[in-house]
Amino acid sequence: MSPDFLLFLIIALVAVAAALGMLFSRSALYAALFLITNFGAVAVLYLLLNAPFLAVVQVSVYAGAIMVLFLFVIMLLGAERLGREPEAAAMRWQRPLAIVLAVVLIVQAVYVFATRASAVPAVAQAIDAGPLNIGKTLINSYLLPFEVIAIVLLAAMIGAVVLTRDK
Amino acid sequence: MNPILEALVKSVGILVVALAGFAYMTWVERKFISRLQARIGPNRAGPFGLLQPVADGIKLIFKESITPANADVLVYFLAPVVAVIPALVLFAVIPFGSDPAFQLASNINVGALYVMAVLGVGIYGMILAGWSSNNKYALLGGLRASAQVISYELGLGLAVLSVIMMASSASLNDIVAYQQPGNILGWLIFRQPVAAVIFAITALAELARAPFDLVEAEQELTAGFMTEYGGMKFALFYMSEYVKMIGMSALFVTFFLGGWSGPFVNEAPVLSLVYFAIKVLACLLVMVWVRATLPRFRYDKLMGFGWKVLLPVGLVNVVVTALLIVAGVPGYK
Amino acid sequence: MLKEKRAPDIEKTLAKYPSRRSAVMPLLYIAQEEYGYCDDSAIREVAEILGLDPTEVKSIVGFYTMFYEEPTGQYVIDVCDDLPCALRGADEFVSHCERKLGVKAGQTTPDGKFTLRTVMCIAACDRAPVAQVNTEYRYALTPESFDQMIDELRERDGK
Amino acid sequence: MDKHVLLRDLDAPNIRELAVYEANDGYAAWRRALTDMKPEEVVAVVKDSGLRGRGGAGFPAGLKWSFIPRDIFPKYVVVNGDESEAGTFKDHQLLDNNPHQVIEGTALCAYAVQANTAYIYLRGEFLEPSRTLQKAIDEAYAAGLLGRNILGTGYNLDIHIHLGAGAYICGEETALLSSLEGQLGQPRLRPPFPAVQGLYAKPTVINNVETLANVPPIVLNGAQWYRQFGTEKSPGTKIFCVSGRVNKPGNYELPLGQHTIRELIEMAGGTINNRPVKGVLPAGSSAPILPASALDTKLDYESMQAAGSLLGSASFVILDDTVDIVWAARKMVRFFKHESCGKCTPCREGTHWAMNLYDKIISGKGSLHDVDMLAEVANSMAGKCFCLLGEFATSPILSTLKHFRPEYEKWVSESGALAGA
Amino acid sequence: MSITDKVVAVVTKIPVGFATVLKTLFRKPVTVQYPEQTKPMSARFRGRHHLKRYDDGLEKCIGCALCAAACPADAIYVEAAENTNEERYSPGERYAKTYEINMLRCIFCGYCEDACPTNAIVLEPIEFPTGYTRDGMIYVKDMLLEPPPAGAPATPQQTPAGKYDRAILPFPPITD
Amino acid sequence: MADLVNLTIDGRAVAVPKGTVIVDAAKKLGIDIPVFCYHPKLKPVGMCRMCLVEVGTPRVDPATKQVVKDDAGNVVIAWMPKLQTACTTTVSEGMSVRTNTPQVADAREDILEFLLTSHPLDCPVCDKGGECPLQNLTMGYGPGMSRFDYEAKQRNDKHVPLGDLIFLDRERCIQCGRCVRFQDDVAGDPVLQFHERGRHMEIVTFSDPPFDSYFSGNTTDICPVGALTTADFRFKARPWELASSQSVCLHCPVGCNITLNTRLETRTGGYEIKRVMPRQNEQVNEIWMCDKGRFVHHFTRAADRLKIPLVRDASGQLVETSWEEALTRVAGKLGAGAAVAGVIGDRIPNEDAFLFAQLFRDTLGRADRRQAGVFVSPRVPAAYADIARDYGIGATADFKTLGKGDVILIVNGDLEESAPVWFLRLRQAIVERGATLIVAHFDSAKLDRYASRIARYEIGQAAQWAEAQIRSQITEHRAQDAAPNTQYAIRDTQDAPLLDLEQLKGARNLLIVFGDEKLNEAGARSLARSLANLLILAGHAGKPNSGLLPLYLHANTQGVCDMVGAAAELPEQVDVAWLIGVGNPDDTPKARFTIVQDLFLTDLAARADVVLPALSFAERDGTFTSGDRRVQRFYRALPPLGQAKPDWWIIQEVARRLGAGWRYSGAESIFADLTATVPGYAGLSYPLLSQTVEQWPPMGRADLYYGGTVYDNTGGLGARYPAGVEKTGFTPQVEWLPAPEPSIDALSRPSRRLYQDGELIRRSGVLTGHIIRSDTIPVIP
Repeated sequence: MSPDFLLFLIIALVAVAAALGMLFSRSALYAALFLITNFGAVAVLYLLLNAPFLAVVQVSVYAGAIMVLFLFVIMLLGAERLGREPEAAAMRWQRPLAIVLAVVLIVQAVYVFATRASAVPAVAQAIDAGPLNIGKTLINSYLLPFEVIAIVLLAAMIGAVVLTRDK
Repeated sequence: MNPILEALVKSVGILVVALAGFAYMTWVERKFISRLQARIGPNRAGPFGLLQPVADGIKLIFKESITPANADVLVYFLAPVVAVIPALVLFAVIPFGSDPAFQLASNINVGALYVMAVLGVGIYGMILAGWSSNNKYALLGGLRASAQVISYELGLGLAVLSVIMMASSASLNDIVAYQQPGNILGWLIFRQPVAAVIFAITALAELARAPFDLVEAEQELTAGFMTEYGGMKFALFYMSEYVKMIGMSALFVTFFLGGWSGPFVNEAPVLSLVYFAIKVLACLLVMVWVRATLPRFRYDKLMGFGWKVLLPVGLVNVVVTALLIVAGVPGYK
Repeated sequence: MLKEKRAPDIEKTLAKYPSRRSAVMPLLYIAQEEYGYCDDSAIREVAEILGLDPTEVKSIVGFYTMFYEEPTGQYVIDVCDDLPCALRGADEFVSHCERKLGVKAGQTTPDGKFTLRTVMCIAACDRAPVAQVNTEYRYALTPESFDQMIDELRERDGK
Repeated sequence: MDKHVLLRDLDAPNIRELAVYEANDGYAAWRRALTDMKPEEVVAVVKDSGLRGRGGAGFPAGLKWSFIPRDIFPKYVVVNGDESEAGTFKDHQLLDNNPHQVIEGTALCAYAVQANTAYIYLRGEFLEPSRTLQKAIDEAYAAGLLGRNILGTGYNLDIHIHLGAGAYICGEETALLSSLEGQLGQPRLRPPFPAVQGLYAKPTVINNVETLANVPPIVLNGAQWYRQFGTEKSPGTKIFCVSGRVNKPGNYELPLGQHTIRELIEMAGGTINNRPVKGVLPAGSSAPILPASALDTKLDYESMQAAGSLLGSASFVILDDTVDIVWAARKMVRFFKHESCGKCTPCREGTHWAMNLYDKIISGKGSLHDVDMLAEVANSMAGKCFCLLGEFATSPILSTLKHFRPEYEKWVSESGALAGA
Repeated sequence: MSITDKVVAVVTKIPVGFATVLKTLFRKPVTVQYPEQTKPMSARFRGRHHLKRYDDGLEKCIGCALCAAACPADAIYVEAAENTNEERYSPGERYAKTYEINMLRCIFCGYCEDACPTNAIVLEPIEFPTGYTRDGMIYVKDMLLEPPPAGAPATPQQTPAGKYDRAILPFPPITD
Repeated sequence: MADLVNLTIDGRAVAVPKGTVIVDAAKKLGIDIPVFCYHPKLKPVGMCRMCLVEVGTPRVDPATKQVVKDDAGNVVIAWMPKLQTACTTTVSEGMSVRTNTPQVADAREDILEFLLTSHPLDCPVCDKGGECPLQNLTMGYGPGMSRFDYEAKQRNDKHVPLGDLIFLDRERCIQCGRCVRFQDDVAGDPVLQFHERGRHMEIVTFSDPPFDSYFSGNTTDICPVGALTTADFRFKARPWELASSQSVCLHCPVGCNITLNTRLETRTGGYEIKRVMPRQNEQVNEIWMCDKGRFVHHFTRAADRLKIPLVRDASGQLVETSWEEALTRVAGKLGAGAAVAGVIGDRIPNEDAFLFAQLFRDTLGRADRRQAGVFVSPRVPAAYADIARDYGIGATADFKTLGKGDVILIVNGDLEESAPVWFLRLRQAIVERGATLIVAHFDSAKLDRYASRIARYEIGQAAQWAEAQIRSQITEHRAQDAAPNTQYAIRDTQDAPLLDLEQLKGARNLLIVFGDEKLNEAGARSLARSLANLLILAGHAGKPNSGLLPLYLHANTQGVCDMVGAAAELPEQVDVAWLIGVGNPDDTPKARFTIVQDLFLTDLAARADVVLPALSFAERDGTFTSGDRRVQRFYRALPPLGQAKPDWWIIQEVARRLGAGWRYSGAESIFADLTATVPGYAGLSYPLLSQTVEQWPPMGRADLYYGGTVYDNTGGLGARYPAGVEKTGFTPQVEWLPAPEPSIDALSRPSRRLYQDGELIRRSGVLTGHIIRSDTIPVIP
C-alpha cells in the first residue's frame, strides 16, 4: 500500500465521516462546519489527483466564501438550533422521497462501479489541471453548460435583488 | 537532507520567526503609535520596554481560563486555534529570499491562489468565536467579520488577479522574478498602482485593522468576537492578528515591492532576507501609521466602499490591464 | 424605724386621706422631724409605708422647698427677702444675719447650729423684716433683736 | 364701716377661742343652716350675696358651688390657705386670730355641696397658724360642731388640715389638688374642672380662706345684708393687705369700691417720710404695677381692671420714690423664677432667661438691647403658659417697662457708674 | 459634491492627514515619567487630611462622623468611643477610636472640613497623593493625627474630673 | 366608630372619633403639628407648649342656642383669644383649627427658642443627632438664631447613669416627661420622676437598683432629644450610618416585632448589629419591647460562635473539618442507626423544624426496621402545645379591645418575667380599660397589685389547684367524680372561692394566661386541660378575645410543636441523636453517636461527636410562631458568619445524602410546602405574612417627634392562624387528666426570671450584670 493510497483512505474516511456528520448534525452550525471539513478533505483529494488549482479553488470558493456566507446567514437568523421534532405535517412526502432517491443513487453507483470499473484509472494520471487548460476546456468543450450555468446564476442574482428590494 | 526533515526545520524556523515577529510587532506597534501620538510608550519592562511582550505573555499565560455560561464549549475552545492556523500556514509559500532554502514550499505554481484560499479560511476563527461565546457583542462581531471579509476578499482577489495577469503566473517565485528587470521600476507597484492601493486597503480590511476594525470596535461591541476570551485563548487571537499582519505585509512586498530583490542579492543571498525583512517592516509601520491617522469606518460605509468602489475599480483595473497586455503596451508584456 | 417609732402619728395621718399617697407630705414632715432631713433611708421608709416607689417620694422631696435633702443646722432660720420685706430693709437685714452668723445665706454654721436661708414671701409682710426659726415666726426683727435671738438660742442649748 | 365682718379679732380680741366666738354669733349660721336650711338654700344665699372669690380670680363663690353635681359621692371641699403671693398676709391673720370663722365657713360650704370631708390646705410655713386652727377644729369637734352626726342632724363632716411644703404654685387650685393627692404640685389640665373631677377625681369645691370666712355672716344675716357693702358687681367687704413703704402696714378690711388707693395708703399711715408714691402693686407681684397717676382708682375688681391692673388678692405693695423700679422688678421676677414649677416650657425657660437679663442689667453689663430683649421674652411667654404663674411672671416685666422704661435706660446708660450700687 | 470633487478631496486631503500624524513623530513626547519625574503640585492644593490637636495635646476630633456623612465619596469611616477622665483623648465624652480615610476615594472637595464642628480635620498640602497598595492608601488615625505640640503630652491623657466635660467649646465671641 | 366628630383643620374637613385630640385629628389629614411632650401612646399633659394652635368653635347665640351663621350661610367661628395646645384639646363638633397662621408660627418659634436656651449645642456627639425631633423641629419651625446668651447657658451633668443600661444627659433634657409618663402609665414602674422644680427640674431615679424596670430602653426611643441613651448604643454609631432589617425577637413567646440596625465595623470586619429597635405592630408589641430583647443581641457576633463544622477524631478531640465530611459522616451514621432521634429546640424557625420533622418522619422513618422519632425541647411546653393551639385566643383577637367586662386569669406564671410585653398590654387592659384580673400563683408577682383576687397554692401544685378549683365549680362533675382532691392545702387569700363559674360566664371574655413553672410534663398537661375545660364550661371557647395564652419559654415553641406534632415519650437510649438548638441536657436521649447543631460550643456540643455550626436568626430568613399563634417573618440582617449554614440547609444536605429529593432554595420555598402539610398553616404564605396595613397611630415615619424613633413596619404584620376551636365542625371537648404528684425535678427547677442565665444573655455586654444565675433563684420562694 503506497503512502498516497493510505493518505487517500484517511482523507476519504474523513470526507465520508464529515458528510455523515453534516447529515446527522442537529445544529445547523455544526452541519456547516462538517461541510467545511468535507470541502477541505475533497480539496486534499484534488491535490492527490495532482490538481492543485482545483484544490485551491475548492477551498477558496467553497470553504472561503460560500460557507462563510452560510454561516453568516445561520448566525444572522439564529437558526443554528434545529427543532427537535421534524414538522411531520408540513413535508410528509419528504422522507419517502429521500429514501427513494437514496436507493436510486446507490443503484446508480453500484451500476457504474460494476460496469465501468475498468474505465477509471487506478492511479490518477498526470493530466493538466492548470488554470489555462481548465479555462480552455470550459470555453471550448463545455461552453453550453458553462453559459447555462452563468445564465442561471445571473437569474438567481437578479431574483435575489428583486426579492430583497423594498417595494 | 531528508526533505521531510528539511521541511520540519524550515517550518520551525518560520514558526519561531513568526511568533517572535508577533511578539515584537506588538512592541513595535505600541512604541511607534505612541511616538506618533507624542507619547513614549512602553518603557518599563526592560530597556525601551523590550521585555514588555514577555511580560504580557507571562501575564496572559497565568490568567484564569474562563468559559462563559451556556457557551458551546467545543467550538469556543477550537475557535482560537482555527484562527491562528491559517495565519501561520500563510507563510508556506512566501519566498523570503533568493535562495530556495529561504522558502518552505518552493515554487508552487498556484501560490497566489493558495494565499487567497488560506486568507479566506482564516475568517472562521472569528466567526466561530463570535458564535460560540453566547454573547451578543461577540456574535455581532462575528457577523461583522464574516460580512466584511467576504466583501473585501473580492477586491483583494481582483488586485492579486492583476498581478497574476502581469506575471502570467500564480507562482509567487515567478511574480518576484517578474519584477526584476534590474531596476526598481520593475516593482509592480509602479506598473499596477491601482492594484497596489486596492490590495493595501483590502488587506487592512481582511486583517480587520484600523480603519476597518469594526469587528472589535470597543465603543460599540466591547471587544467584538473576543469579548468572552481571556488569557491564552485571547493571546491566540492576538497572535493570529499580528501574524496575519506580517503575512499580509510579506505578500504586499512579494506582489508589489519586488519581494526579496535588491542590490547584491546574487552575491550574498542572505541580503535578500534582509531586504525582505526591511520591506516588510516598512509595510508594518505604514499599517501602524494608518491606524494612528484614520478613524474607524462606519459599518454601512465600509460595506458600501467595498462593493461600490473597490470592486468596480478592481474590475476596471483587470480589464484595463488585460487590454494593455493584449495591446502589448511596453512594460505590460 | 419610722414605722415603729411614730406609729400613732402615721396611723393618724393615714386615716385622714382616702388615698395613702396623699399622706406623703405629712409623713415626710414626720420623717424630717425624726431625722432632721429627708435622707435616703427616710425616703425609702416613707415609700415603703405608702407603697410607693422611692423615686416618687424623692420627687416630692425635691419639689418642695421645705423638705431638706441635705443635713441642716439645728435651727433653720428662713429670712424673707422678697419685695415687700426688701422694701422695709430685708436685704440689709440679711447682710446683717450673714455677718452675725458668719455664713452666707444657704449655708450652715460650722458648729451645725444654724442654717441661714433666704426665702420667698412667708405672708407676714406687714411685720417685716420677718424670719422663721424652724417655722416659728419672728416678726419685725431688727439687727439687735436678731442678735439677741441668736444668743438666746445658743445659750438655750448651751445648757 | 362700724364693725368688721372678717377681721373680727380687731373688735373682739380673743375671738380665736370658741367661747368668745360663739358669744359673737359664732356658729349661729352653722346651726341655722344645719337645722333650718336645705343645702340648696345655702347655695342660693351665697349666690345671691354675690360673694366673689377672694383668692384673686374673683369668681362668684355661689356659682362655683352650684356647679357641683348633686349625685356623685364622695365630694370634697378644699380650702386654699396656701397664701404665698408676695405682699399677702390676710389669711395669716384670719387663721391666727379668727380661725373659727374659717372653720364655720368651710363647714357651711361642705354642707351646701353635701361634702363630708374638707381639707384645709395651708402653706407649709403656716405651722403656727395650723396649730391654732387645729386647736379650733378640735374645739369644734369637742363641741359637737364637727364630726359624726353633727347636732343630731345626721350630717357628718370631717375637717383636716394639710400642710404644704413651700411651693407658690400650690396656690393654683389644680396644683393644690395634685399636692394634696401626694403628687408633685404641678397644675393639671383643665378641663376636667375640679367641680367635676377634682380631688381623687371627685367633685371638689376649692375656695380661699377669706372667701369662706365671708360665708357665715352671709348665711346668718342674709344676702341683702351682705350686699349693703361694696358695689353692685363687687359686693361685700375685702381685706386689703398694705405693705411696703408705708408707715402702718397691715390688713385693712374695707367694703369694695368705696375707697381709692390713695385713701388706703392714708389709712396705712401714709408713706414713710411722706415720700411721694411712685407706684403701687395692687396684687403683689402678679398684677401689673400702677403708676402714681392711678392712685385715685376705686378699690374694686372692675375699676382696677379699667386702670390696667387687677385687684387680685388685694395685696397692695406701695413703692415710693426711693425705690428703684428695676431692682423691684428683678425681685419679682426672681420670685417667679424660684416658684416656677417647671412643667411648661415658656415659664420654666422664660423666667430663667428674664432673670438672666435682669442680672445682666443690674450688674452693669446690660445694654438697651437687653432691655428690649426683656420685653420680647415676656411677650414670648405671654399667652403660652400652662397656668397663670407664667402669665403673671410677665406682668412685672411688661408693666414696669411700660411705666418706668427711663429707669431701665438709666441703668444701662450709666451702667458702669451704677454697677454694684 | 461631484464624484470628481470627492476623489480630488480624498486624494489631496488624506496625505495631509498622514503627514500631520507623521510630523508628530518628531515632537518631544509629552509623557511625564512619574514617579521619577513629577509635576509640581499647585501651591494652593490641599489634599492631605490632618487631624489637629489642641495646645494641651488633646485631639480636636470628637468622633462625630459628620465628616463621613458629608463626604460625597464615602471615603471616611469613623468609629467612636467614650472618653473617661483616666483615659482621655478629646474634650467631652466622645472621641474617634477609629478614623480612616480612603485616599483612593477622596475627591479633595473639602466638605469634611466644612462639616467638622471642632475644626479637627484640615486639608493641608501634599506632595505625592499616591501609594503602591490599596491598603496603604487607607490612611488610619495614626497617620492622620498630628503629633502633640511641643511640651504637651500625647493622648490618652489622664485629666481632672469636670475640666473637659464639654466636647464643643463655646464659640469665641464675635468681635468687630 | 359610632361617635364621629366633624371638624376642619386648615380648611380641610375631617371626621374623627369623639375624644380624639387635635394633634391626632390633624395627623389623619396628614397635617403635622409639632409636639415634644405629647406621645400618642401616653396620656397628654400639654407641658411643652409646642403644639399651640388656633382653635375656634361655632359661635352660639346665647339667646336662641343656635349656631350663628353669617350672610353667606357659613358658620361663624368664635376663635379663642389664646392659642390652645393641640395635644390636650379634644375635638368638638364644628370645631375649626388653624395651624398655619403667623401667630402659630411665632408661638412655635418662641417655644423652640425657649427650649434651646437650655439645650446644649452638642448635636455632633449626641446619639440622637440625625434622628432627633428637637433637631428636626428646630430646622422646620425654629428661629434661625437664638437670642439667648450662649455663655449664660445652664450647665448640668452630662453623664448621669440611670442604672447601668440607661444614661441621662441632664443638659439635653427638655423636661417633656415622656419617660416619666411611660414608666408611670405604660410600664407601671414609676422609677423615673421629676426632681426639683423650675429650671432645675430634672429626671431622677431612686429605685433600688436604679431605674429598676424591664422596659427602660423604651424611654430612649420616645425621648425627643438625646437625653436618654442606652449604654449599649451610646456612641456606637450615628443613626444615618445604620442599615435596618426587619426581624422578630426570639426571647419570649410574645414575638415582638423588632428592627435590627447594623453597620460595617472594623472590629468584626463585617456588619454587626449595633442596636435593636422596636418596630410597630399594634397587634403584638405596639411600639414597645423589653430590655432583654433590646440588649441580648451581641451573641450574633460573639467571638466564640461556631464557624466551622467539628468532628471528633480518632484521638477523641473535636477537630475542624469540611462540611462535606461532616455531612457525609452525619448521613452515614443516621442511615445506619437502627434507632435515631432528633431533638429540636424552640428557638428554631418553623421552616427548619418542618424539614427536621419531615426528615425523621419520612426519610428516616420509612425503613420498617428502624425507629425514628423527633422531639421538642423543652419537653414541658411541648406537652400542652396542642391544647394551646386548639383553645388559644381567636385569630382576630386584639389585646387593644380587652377592657371592661373582660376577665383575665393568670395561672402559675409571672407574666412580667415570662412575657414582658404581654405584661404591658394586659396591664393596660386592666389599669386603663378596667379588665378584671384574677391571679393564681405560688409566688407573688408584679401584676398582683392590679389583681382583684389572688390565690396562692403550694409550690408545684398548680395542676392540683386547677383541678380542684375548676372541678369543684362544676356540679355535674362534682356529682360524678370523687370529691376534689383536698389533700393539697389551697391557700386562698379570699374567703370566697377564687373562681366563680357564674361570674366567669357573665364576663365578656375570658383570657387565661398560664405557665408551666415547677410542673413536669404530666402536670403541665393536666393544668392546660383543666384550664381548657374552664374555658369551655364558662362558655368562652371560640370567642376571639377569649382563650388560653401559654407562657412559653421562647419565641417559637408553638411553631416547633406545630411542626413536630404530638408529644411522644422521649426514648432512653438510641443509636444516633441529632440535637438542634437544644439547651437542656435532660431533654436528650443517651446515644452512641450525637450530632449537635448550635451557635456555640455548649456543654452539650462539647460532648458531641459532630458539631454543626448554624446561623443565628439575624443571618437568615424564616418565620416564628408566637405564643398567641401569630406567624411572623423575620429577615436577614447580617451576612453569614464563617462557614455556618442555616439549619434548613444542613438538614436538607443530610436528607439528600439519605435519598430525599429535596431541592429547597430557601426558607420561602420550604414554607410553601409547610403550609400544604401542617394543619393550621394552610393559606399562609410569605407574601401574606409580609403584608402591612396602615396602622394607627402612624409611627416610625419621618416625623420622629410624633412616635419616637420606633421603626415603621414594612416587613409584615404576620398572621395568626385560627385556633382549633374556631374551625367549623370542631367540638370543644377536652378530657380531664388527673393532676399528678409534683415531681422533685420539676420542683427543683428554678422559677422563671427574665434575665435568667443562658447561652445568649451571657454574651450580651450590658446585661451581664443583671444575669440571675439559676442557682441563685430561690427554689422555694
